[in-house]
Amino acid sequence: MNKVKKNVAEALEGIGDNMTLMLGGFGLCGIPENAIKQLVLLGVRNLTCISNNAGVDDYGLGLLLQNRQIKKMISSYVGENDEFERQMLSGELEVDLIPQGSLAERCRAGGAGIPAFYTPAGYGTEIAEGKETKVFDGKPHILETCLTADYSIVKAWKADTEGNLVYKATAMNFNPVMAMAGKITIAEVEEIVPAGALDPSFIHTPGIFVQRVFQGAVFEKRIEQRTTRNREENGIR
Amino acid sequence: MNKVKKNVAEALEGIGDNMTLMLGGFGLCGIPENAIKQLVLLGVRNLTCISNNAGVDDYGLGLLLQNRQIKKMISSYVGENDEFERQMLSGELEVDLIPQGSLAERCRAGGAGIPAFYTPAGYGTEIAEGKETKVFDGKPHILETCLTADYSIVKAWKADTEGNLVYKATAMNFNPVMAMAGKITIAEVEEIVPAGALDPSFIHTPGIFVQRVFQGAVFEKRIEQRTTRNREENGIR
Amino acid sequence: MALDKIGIAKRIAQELQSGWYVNLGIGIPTLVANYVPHGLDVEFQSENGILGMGPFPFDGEEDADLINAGKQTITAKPGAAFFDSATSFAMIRGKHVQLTVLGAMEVSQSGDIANWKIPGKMVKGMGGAMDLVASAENIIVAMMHSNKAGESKLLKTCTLPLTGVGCVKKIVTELAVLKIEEGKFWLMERAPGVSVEEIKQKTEGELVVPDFVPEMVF
Amino acid sequence: MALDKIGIAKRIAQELQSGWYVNLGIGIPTLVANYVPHGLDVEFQSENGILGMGPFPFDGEEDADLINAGKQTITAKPGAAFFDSATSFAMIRGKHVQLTVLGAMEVSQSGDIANWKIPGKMVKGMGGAMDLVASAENIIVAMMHSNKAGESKLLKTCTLPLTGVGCVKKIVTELAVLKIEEGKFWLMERAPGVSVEEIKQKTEGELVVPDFVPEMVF
Repeated sequence: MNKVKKNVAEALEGIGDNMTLMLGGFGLCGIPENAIKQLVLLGVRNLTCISNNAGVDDYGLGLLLQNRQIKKMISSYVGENDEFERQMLSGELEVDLIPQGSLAERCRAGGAGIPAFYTPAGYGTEIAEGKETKVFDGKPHILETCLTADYSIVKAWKADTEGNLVYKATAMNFNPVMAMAGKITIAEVEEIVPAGALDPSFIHTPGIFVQRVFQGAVFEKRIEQRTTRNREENGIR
Repeated sequence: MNKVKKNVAEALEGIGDNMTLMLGGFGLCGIPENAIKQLVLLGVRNLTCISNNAGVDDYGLGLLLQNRQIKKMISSYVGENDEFERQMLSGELEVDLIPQGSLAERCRAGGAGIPAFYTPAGYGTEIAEGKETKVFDGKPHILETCLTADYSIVKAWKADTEGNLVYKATAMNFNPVMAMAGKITIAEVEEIVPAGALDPSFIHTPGIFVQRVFQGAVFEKRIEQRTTRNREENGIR
Repeated sequence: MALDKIGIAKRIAQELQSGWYVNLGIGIPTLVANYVPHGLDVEFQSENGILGMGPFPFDGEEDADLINAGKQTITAKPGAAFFDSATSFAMIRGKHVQLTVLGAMEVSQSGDIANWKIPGKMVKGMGGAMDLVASAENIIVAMMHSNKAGESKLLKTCTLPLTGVGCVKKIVTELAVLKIEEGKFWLMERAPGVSVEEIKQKTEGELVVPDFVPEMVF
Repeated sequence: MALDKIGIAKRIAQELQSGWYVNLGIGIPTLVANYVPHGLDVEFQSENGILGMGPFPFDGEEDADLINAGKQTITAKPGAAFFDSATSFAMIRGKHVQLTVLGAMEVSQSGDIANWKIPGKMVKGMGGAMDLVASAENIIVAMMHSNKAGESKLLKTCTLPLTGVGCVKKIVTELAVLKIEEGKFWLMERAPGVSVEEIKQKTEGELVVPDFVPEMVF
C-alpha cells in the first residue's frame, strides 16, 4: 500500500479548524517542522495540540502560538516559550498539563484500544483531582484515560513506501506512540526508501499505524541547548 | 555493566521450587530451549509458568510437564500437547487461560508499573467473571491486572554485554514484554557481542530490563508446522 | 453443490477491499490469502508478530524463526514488519486491522461466537480470538454450517462458553453467506446448486429468507 | 563553608552504587554525572529516550537528534540504547531505575515535594517529575536550603502545588545532608565548616539533630 504523498500540502489535506492534533517531538528534537510551517500557511484555527512541549517563540509549535492558531495545549512541559506563558497567564490559551509518562502512556493506550489504565503518577497532587483512585499492593493509583487525535503528525528519519518508519537516536521520543493514536497519521521523514529496503526486524513504527508519508523539503533541526566540551580540556566525563 | 554469565547453569542460579516464571516464545518459535532443558536438570518443582503456549510433548515446556514440575500454567493457547490435556482434565495441573492480547499487555503492564488497565477482550465471557467492568464510549470493558514473575526467561537472537537484546523475525513475540516483567530477567541468546556492536537506535529490549545473559549451547529450533510450496508449482500466492 | 474449504475461502476473498489490513485465523481463514483478487492491495497481519505476511517458503527455505499464528512456516513480503505481542494486539485492539476472519464452533443469531472450549472435553484456549472479536469492527466467520454430529452451528443462543458477544456480522459456510442484523440471520447468498430449503433446515437460529436468494458467483 | 553546586553534585555522586541505573533531573542533578567515583559502573537514563548517556559532544560534533531531557546535546556510550517515551517511562514507573536525583522548590518533613508550579506566576509543567517521584524507591533531592527570598525550602508542609507525596528520602543542600523518616528531617552531615546552628536556623520543618553531626568528606 503506497502511502507516499508528493509534498507537505498533499500530506496535510483535510486538517481543519477545531481539530485535535498530536505532534511528535521532545523540545525541538524530532518535531515535524515542515508540517508545522504548513499548518501556519493553512491558517487552521482553534486547534487542540497534544505535544510534550510547545516549541520556542519562533520555531516549532511556537509558530502556531504566535499566530493564535492554538486554542488548547496538552503537554507535560512548556517552559522556554515567553509567548506561551503570556497567553496562558492571560487566559487566552487553555493548557492541560500532564505528567510526561502519563502523556506517553495515554497516547499509546489511545492507539492500542486501551481506554484507561492506572498509574501512581500524580496521586496526591492536583493532577488527581476528579480522577478515580484505587489501591494496588498498598499503593494508591489514579485512573488515566487514553488520548487520540484526528491527525497525528510525526517526524521520522526514514519511511518506506508502505509507511514503515524508523527514527534516529532521541528524535524518536513521542513519535512512535503518537503514530499509533491518530485516526489519520502523517509521517514527515528525511528520506523515503522502497518497500523492502528497511530490515523488517528493525521497524520502529509498523506501516499499519501510518496513513500518509511525505519527505520534508528543508530540515533546520534547530538545537535548543548546544552543550559541548572542548577537545583539549576533555575534562567532562 | 557486564551481564554475561558463562553458561546456562550460572545464568539460572537462584531459581527454586514454587517460583513464578515467565517464558518467552510463541509455539516453539523463540523459546529459551537451553534454559528449559536446564530447568529439567535442576528439577525445580511446583512452578507457575506464564507462557503463551505449553510446548509439545517432547520439546519446550512439554518437557517440564512430562516431568511434573509445573503446578500451574498461565497461557492463551495450549493445544498440540497430549500430556498437557491429560494433566489438565485430570486436575493435576491448574490452568489459567487468558486472551492472548491481554496476556501480552498484562506482562507489559507488569514491567511498566501499570497495575491494571481496561480492555474489551473477554467481556461477556467467563474470562470477565469476578472482574470490574466499566463502559467507555458506549462499550463495556473489563479491568485486567498486571503480571510479574520471579524470573523471566527470554530467548533473543543477539545480546551485547550490557544486556541489550535484539530478536529475529517472529521469534520476538512475547519475549520483549516478558523481559520487562521479571524481577530478574535472563536472556538466552545465539550470540553475544561487545557493547557498542549493536546500533543503539535498533535495540528491541534495552539492557535495563535484563539482569543476566548467556549464550545457548545448542539450538535445535524445532519447527512445529513445516509448510512449504514447491518451487515448480509455485501456485500459492 | 456445497462448497469445499477452498470455495469458502474464495468467497470470503471477494469481501476484501484495497487498503485493508486483514487478520486471518487458523484453518479455512488462512486459505483466504491464496485467493486475493488480482490487483487488490491488502496486507495480512498475523498476531504472533508480522505485518506483510507472504506465501509459504519454497521447500528447504523454511526458517524456524518465521512463522504465522498457526505456527506454519511463512515468508515476509518486501515492506513487512515484525513486532512484539503487545504491539501486535495494539494493532488489533486499537482497530488498525480492518477485517478479521476466523473459525467458530457456534454462532448465535445475536452475533455471539463460541470457538475456544468444550467443557470437560477440550480446552485448547482462546489464543488471540477474544481480543480479535472484541475489537474488530468487521468480523467474518468461516465455518461449516453443521458440526460433525450433524447439528447446526447457527443457533438461537450459543451453548458453549462464549468467545465474544454480539460481534459477528457475517458468516460464510459451505452452503451460504449470511449476515447478522436485528438479532437474526439473514440469508444473502447460497452456494451454487444449494437449495434455500437445505439452508433453512440446517439453520437452528431464526433465519430471514428474502424472496430471491442469489447464488454465489465465482 | 557552604557548598557550591558542584559540591552538592559531588556529595550526591558518593551515593551511587555499582550496577545502578540512574535518572538525573535538570540543573544540579545533571552535574552528578561528572563526578562518578572511578571504577563505579552506573548508567544514566534520560527520560526523553536514552540509556547509557555519555558526556557532552566535542565542539562541532553536536547532533540535533541526540539530546537529554534537559534538551542539551549529548553523546551515547557504547552499549547505549534509544527508545520511545512510553518505554522510557515503563523503565521509570516499573522501578527499573534505581535512583532518581531531582531539584525541588520545596520539600516537606513528610517527604512531599513541590517543583513544578507557582500559581499565578510560573507554570512550566511537571515534565517527567511526577512519574519519577511516584515510582522511584530511592529519590534524592538536590537543592539550595533556602529560596531566593531567603525562606527555608525544608518545610513542615509544602505551600506550593505538590509534585508527589511522601516520596523524598534524602536531601542534599549546600549546607547539609538530611534524611526523612518518621515525618521529620534528620540531620546526617553538614558541609565543611557549616554549623549545626545555621542549618537549624534555615530549616523550617522539624529537624532532628544527633549529638554528633559529621562533616561531609570529599
